Amino acid sequence: MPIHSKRVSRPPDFQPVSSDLPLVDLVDVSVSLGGAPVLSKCRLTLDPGESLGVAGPNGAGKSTLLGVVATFITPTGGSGTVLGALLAGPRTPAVRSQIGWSGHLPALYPDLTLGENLALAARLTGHPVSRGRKVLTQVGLGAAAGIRAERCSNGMLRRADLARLLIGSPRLVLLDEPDAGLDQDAAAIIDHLITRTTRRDGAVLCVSHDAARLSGWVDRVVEMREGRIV
Amino acid sequence: MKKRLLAVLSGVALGVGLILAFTSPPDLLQGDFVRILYIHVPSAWLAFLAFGVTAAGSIGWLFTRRMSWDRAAEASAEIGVLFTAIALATGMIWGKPVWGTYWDWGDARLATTAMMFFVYLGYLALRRTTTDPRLRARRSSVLGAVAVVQVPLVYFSVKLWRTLHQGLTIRPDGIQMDGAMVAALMANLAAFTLLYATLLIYRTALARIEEAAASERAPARSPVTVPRLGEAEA
Amino acid sequence: MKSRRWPFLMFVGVAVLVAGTFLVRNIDSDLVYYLTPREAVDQRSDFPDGRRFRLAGVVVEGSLESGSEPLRFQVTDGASTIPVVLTDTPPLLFDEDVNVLLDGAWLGDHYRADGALISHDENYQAPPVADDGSR
Amino acid sequence: MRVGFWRSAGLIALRDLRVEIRSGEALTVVFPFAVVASWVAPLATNASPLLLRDLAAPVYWLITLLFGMMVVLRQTAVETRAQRRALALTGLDPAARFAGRSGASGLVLAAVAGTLVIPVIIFYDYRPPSGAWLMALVILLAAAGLAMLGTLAGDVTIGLRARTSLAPLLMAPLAVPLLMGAAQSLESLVAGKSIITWVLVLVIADLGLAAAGVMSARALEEISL
Repeated sequence: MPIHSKRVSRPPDFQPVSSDLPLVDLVDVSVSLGGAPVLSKCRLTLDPGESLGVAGPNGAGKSTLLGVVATFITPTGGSGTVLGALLAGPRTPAVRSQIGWSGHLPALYPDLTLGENLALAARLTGHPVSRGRKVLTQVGLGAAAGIRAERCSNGMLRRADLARLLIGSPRLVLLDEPDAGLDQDAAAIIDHLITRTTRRDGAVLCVSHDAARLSGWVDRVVEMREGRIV
Repeated sequence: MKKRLLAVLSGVALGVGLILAFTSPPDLLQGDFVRILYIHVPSAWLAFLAFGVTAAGSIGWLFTRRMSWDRAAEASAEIGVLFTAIALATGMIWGKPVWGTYWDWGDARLATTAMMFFVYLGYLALRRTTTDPRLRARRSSVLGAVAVVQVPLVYFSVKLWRTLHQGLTIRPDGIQMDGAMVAALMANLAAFTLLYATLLIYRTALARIEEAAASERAPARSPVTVPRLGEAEA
Repeated sequence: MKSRRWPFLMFVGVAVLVAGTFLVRNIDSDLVYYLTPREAVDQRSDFPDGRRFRLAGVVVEGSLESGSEPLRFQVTDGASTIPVVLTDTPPLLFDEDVNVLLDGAWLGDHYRADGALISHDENYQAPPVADDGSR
Repeated sequence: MRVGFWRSAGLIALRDLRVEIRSGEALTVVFPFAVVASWVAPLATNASPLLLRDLAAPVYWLITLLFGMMVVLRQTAVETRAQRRALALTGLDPAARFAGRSGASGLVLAAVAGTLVIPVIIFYDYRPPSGAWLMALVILLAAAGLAMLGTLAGDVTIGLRARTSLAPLLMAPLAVPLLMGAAQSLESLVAGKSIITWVLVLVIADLGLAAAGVMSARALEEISL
């Protein structure tokens, strides 16, 4: 029963998007939920090597925008491409492995230890288990690998969640309020993540309510209000 | 206007069907009890038709993502559940005098029909739980497309297994029925099909209005504003 | 995405078809909703006295003993005929020459039923028209 | 650096089993609850020993269905949206996720159902058929089917508040072929008849559910993100 045979027809995963094409290109993207607009006619372009911050108050649609770029949320209007794939097109799943995302809640399993959590993420992306341990050490949690996630403090979980993005080298890094619950030392992880990505011709989209904080990390900050980029 | 014409037409057809149902001859064995057939069989037929349309609507939505497909799927499922219930109820009422029991547990036709009823009841329950039309369509289309496999199972159950329920009356080798009865049954089948079309059109129109109303009610601006703490205390 | 699934789906489709045809031929005899008189006689040894099974057949014309309590009659499928004693009150339309579905067990040489249902076939007939045109 | 289908399915199954063992809910909560249920039924009905023996098989399968649903649906209930999103971004094939989750639930379910035979033997004086490995095969096939069905029902109702009641409502009627196949094959086994027909019913139901799961995986993933 070959559910999975070697896929010949499939394009290679790290498709070299030529350096002058934008990694993210949204044209008049709208999202509405139950008829209420959450995003309206958003235009956004992210070029290779660029880092962009989106600032705005609660409920402005920042996380939704991030969800659209991460291919989680299907836009109800407009069009756009992410890493060369049309949004909601048949190729979106293929580009997912090149996207790194950290939401405002950590994506860790409470019943597993931090080490097991990172090991799972590493093995699912084709890295050796040791890679998981290595990134944990990088974010300063080398000694905490044996602790179950449910026993960890919020700050530790944030660090471990960011460590997920260090396993591979995603071309597109999406961060949602990444500094929430992080101390001064740990904020350097975000800095490292952003410079690492942009130096490799990737792009970063970072969302926060704190415009001043954002400008310390990214090249350019735009503001969002009531579902619009202003 | 066309909608109203269809409604009138199906009303007239139902009337004709009813008259034929009462003027057709009684059955040699069952006597007047046979007349319940003229509701029972068309209801069951509508249920099959309706669930087929639900599956078509679900698959159509999955491929095109056009909301009209989903509305048709929902409307059809509601009609289907209603007429499955009518078919079950009339079957039970018919069964008591004619078979000697309302329900028989060993009978495959009864068992599979009840199963179909419950699955589509679940389909409707699933739809009730989501308010956003697109999310609702996403959830229910998978179930709507998969659940239709039961329809042929219900229809052919009397052929596949030994049942208390009678076999197929309308078969490729002819209709096992008196001519006047066939006329009455066909008239009622046609009338019920017209009724189905009417209900489907009205229900989808209603769903369209509901969706439009929901998006009108929805706040056009962000629900979060600047806190006004000073005012509240003053 | 879809192209590499189709061998699997094809396999499932073929397997279901093959197994399905096999099932349709066998499931009936396995489920034993009811036995015909012939099967009941053939499988007499499998169903000792008291082991319940359902029996379906036609009430033999002229076999119904009027006024007897409990009711005595014979059912047949054309191949075998079995004498039946029915302890329950029969359904409304119970009569000679109708299809009955009985619930009970062997007791010696006859079938003792404590429940009866009528099963109709799919043929519907109008009563014969009398010479004067009335039914 | 894409990971193969079966490998990623295995990783997901391993994750679920590990979480299950850590939390121990199947073993310490669901299983004792199932034993209590099997003990309550005869107590409440005051049935004769002979009738109880007849009731053993149906009660066994009913409890397996109801508590199996608890086991299977719990697996989907504990996953958060953030976890699902992160998982999708590893490039995981949704069908592999379905396979892995069903596999893990199926194993837990088979373990619970297999152990439940013991209290049924004790409380109902049930005489299990002699072919123990055939019985194990039947339980395994039924558990696999229930697991796939539960995974599907859980995914369709993901994120809904009414899911704890809605998912079983969707699942129970569709479980009928599985329960029938399982119950009838055990009955035939006891009667010393061939069980091939009923095992085939189980196999067909399992294959159908596997096909449904693979085909709908993409559409269902969309809901879950």
